[in-house]
Amino acid sequence: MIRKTVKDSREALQGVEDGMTFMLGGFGLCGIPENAISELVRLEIKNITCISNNAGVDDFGLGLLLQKHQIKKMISSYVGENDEFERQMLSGELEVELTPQGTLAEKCKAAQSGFPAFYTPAGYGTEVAEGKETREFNGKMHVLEYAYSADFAFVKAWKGDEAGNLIFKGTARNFNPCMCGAAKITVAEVEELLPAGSLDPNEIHIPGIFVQRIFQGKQYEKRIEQRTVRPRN
Amino acid sequence: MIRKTVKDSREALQGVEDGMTFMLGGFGLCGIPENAISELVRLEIKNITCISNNAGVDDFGLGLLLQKHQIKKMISSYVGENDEFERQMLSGELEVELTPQGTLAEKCKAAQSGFPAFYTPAGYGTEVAEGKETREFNGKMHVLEYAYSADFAFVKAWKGDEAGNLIFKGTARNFNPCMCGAAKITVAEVEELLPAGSLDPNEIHIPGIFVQRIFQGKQYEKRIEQRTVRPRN
Amino acid sequence: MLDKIGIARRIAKEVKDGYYVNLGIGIPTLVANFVRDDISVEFQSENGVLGMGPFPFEGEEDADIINAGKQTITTMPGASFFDSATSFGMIRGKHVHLTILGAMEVAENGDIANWKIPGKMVKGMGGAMDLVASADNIIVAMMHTNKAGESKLLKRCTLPLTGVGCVKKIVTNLAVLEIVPKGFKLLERAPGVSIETIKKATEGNLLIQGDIPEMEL
Amino acid sequence: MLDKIGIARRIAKEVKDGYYVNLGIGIPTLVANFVRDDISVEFQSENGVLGMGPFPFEGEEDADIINAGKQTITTMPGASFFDSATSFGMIRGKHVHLTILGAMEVAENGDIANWKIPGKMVKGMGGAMDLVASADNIIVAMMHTNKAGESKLLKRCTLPLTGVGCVKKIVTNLAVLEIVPKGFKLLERAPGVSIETIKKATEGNLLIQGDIPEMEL
Repeated sequence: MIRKTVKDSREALQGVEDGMTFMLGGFGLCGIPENAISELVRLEIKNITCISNNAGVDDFGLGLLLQKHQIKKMISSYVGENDEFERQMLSGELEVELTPQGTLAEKCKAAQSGFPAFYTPAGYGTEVAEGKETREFNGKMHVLEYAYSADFAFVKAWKGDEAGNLIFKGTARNFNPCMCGAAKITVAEVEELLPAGSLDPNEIHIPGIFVQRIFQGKQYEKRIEQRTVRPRN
Repeated sequence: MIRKTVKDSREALQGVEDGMTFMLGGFGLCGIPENAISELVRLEIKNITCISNNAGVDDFGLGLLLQKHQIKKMISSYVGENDEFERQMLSGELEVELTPQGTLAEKCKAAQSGFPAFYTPAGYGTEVAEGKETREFNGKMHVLEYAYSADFAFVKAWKGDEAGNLIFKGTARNFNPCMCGAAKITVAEVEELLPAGSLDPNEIHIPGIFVQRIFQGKQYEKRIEQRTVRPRN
Repeated sequence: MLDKIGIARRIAKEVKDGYYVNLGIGIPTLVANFVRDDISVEFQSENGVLGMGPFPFEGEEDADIINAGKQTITTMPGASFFDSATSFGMIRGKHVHLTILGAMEVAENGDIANWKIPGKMVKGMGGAMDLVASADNIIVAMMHTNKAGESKLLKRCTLPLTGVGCVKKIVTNLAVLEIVPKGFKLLERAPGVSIETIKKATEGNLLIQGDIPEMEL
Repeated sequence: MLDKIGIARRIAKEVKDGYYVNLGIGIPTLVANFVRDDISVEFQSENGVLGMGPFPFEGEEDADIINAGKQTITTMPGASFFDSATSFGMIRGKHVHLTILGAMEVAENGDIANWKIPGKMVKGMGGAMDLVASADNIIVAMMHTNKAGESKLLKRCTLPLTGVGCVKKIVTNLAVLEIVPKGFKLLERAPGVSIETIKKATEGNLLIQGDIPEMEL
């Protein structure tokens, strides 16, 4: 068994530098790598390019990096719910590349799986396809999209083991599995870190081969963005 | 919940016809849809094109269809261990299309996921790439491969529920998940069919949306091709 | 004339037994409340869940179980969770039978614009471009006119497009319309709404053939 | 001169701490037996398992747990199972660090032929074409000559290719060789084998620079 455990977020983020490109898992505030984000804030890493479906809210998630002006460019599918984001974007301080959500997921997955590019119908005929190669298959137009290239992927899982195997919970899965192995170094933080052999090999969502470093995360806030409930009777 | 259960293999295979193209899960004899194969033999369906990584052995798996001369064409990556196969192939009775294993898996996966084609480095510069479009990405040559098109996919899972959700066991997983939803109709047979709600939604390998019919399989032989053991001492 | 609830109620009739359905944010989300309970339907949310149920009871919210609108939800028996790539594989692979979403503009050729207004803060397209490019059966839920009273059913979209030639049906506060090669074919009128009213509110080519019934709700 | 066990033993020294390794059928499978036990290595089998262990004890065979050679196996703590597309994603995505496989012919430009002999029954390439096209680090394990005594290290392959320009290193019963731009660079001699013997058995361009040590096993 190849051991991937590191002590904490400090050790896990060794090697991050100004100007790097990071993938960050999560959808909204669900399943985001809270510990890795905190450590990026602490390290004051600057000029980051972030590949992340969303940009957090003003005071949580990637919003924490925006507050400190650490992000140079966001690559996302949806960036609402964030006033500071809007301010920096309108002032030209923050560069934004909007990508259809399925395309974003697949550009990560392609990097993971060694596919250089893929054809998708998403965005054909829209400004997203401007300047991109297009091609007809089975009577339908497709856009050629390329795999992402990133320095670190920061993902968050529910359970993990020393071998780097990961299991996600509910919709906190989202982009996290797609980003594992899609960057030079994948750092996974987990709610529960277990000895190798604790997880059923049938139930593993992401085999440890896609993960270089894993650590036990701390103090998860797991903030709810839209608390919707129904009456009891 | 959309119910996918059918009574047995007879009901599950309704609509199969001579000349159709089928995908069949399994690697060697591991994880093959034994009940579906038996039913195809019973129905005496002829001129079948089979997309399956292997062709079984003389008296088991797809070998049973070969014995009855039901297969017109095999699309596989490896077809050893089968004398009848060799006889029919050398006599010109059986057409064979050999495809690299990873390409075969991905041509199924592409059909499942609505990708018309993909670029892979596998087979570049070999006879597999003859007549195919090639292209360089990042200094490396790739071959353009197209998604398969099939009438039925026959897969075998370990556990399944009424909603068509599937869980596979061990390496009996292999090509089965890749073929789900990759044909017009996907028929899953399972060792254990459970009521909806019995499976943890986190542990499902294939969501029921990729399966049209599911049934409780019978009398699994699960033959071992190479029984290798070590001494106890 | 329908309100938002009425639009959702009318669209619910388009949901058939055995359908997997993706509901966009806004009016589409309401549709789930009005689907007949004698048919089997599963709701997919593109962030990675199939078999969505109602909102949780208070105190039972789980931060790890949300829909694409980031709302806390529950799941029904037979539900499953999956990653985002698999989720869009379901959509792109046409395993989802019906997509219902809102729009700012729809054109008579089926083009749709619903993600960007030049000069305003752009929030992004989320999964909308994947959904409209992939689905065979797309129903748009929207008001027939904007707040200024201008038609949202146009000859050509003026806003940046989300997808081209993809919308099949539109349900508005005034009417049900189908996109056909020559334009918007009027299928039904909202209760109490005249053909004249619909004509005035529709900038694109409106096709009126025979009697146009009032919709049943 | 080495036997098959000896070749496997020498190749085992190429397996480094932290490597994920894919072993082909035949001699490569034997390599697992000789890897130092003070380093951490995981074996991948392309049919869908990572963390393969030894063969099971008699009576503990599980038909659902096999390797790519269709042999019954066990798994080690930390193992995982996955589907074939994911498996080749690991390989194509260069997450597997080392691939060891057999060959019928290797050419001095790194071409490899190991799947087809014209006129003979073709069994198929299995996963070999994916492996050789994807891996950065490919070691070939084979006899230096065929049964007729003809060299298998050639100027150009004569058999249909499995992959082009992909082999990095070759370990035979006679020598360890590296593929460099000008041909086969001789690195080590098998115990008791002379340079002259290697020269005679090598049809492709053989580069001999300085002293060539005997291999340590």
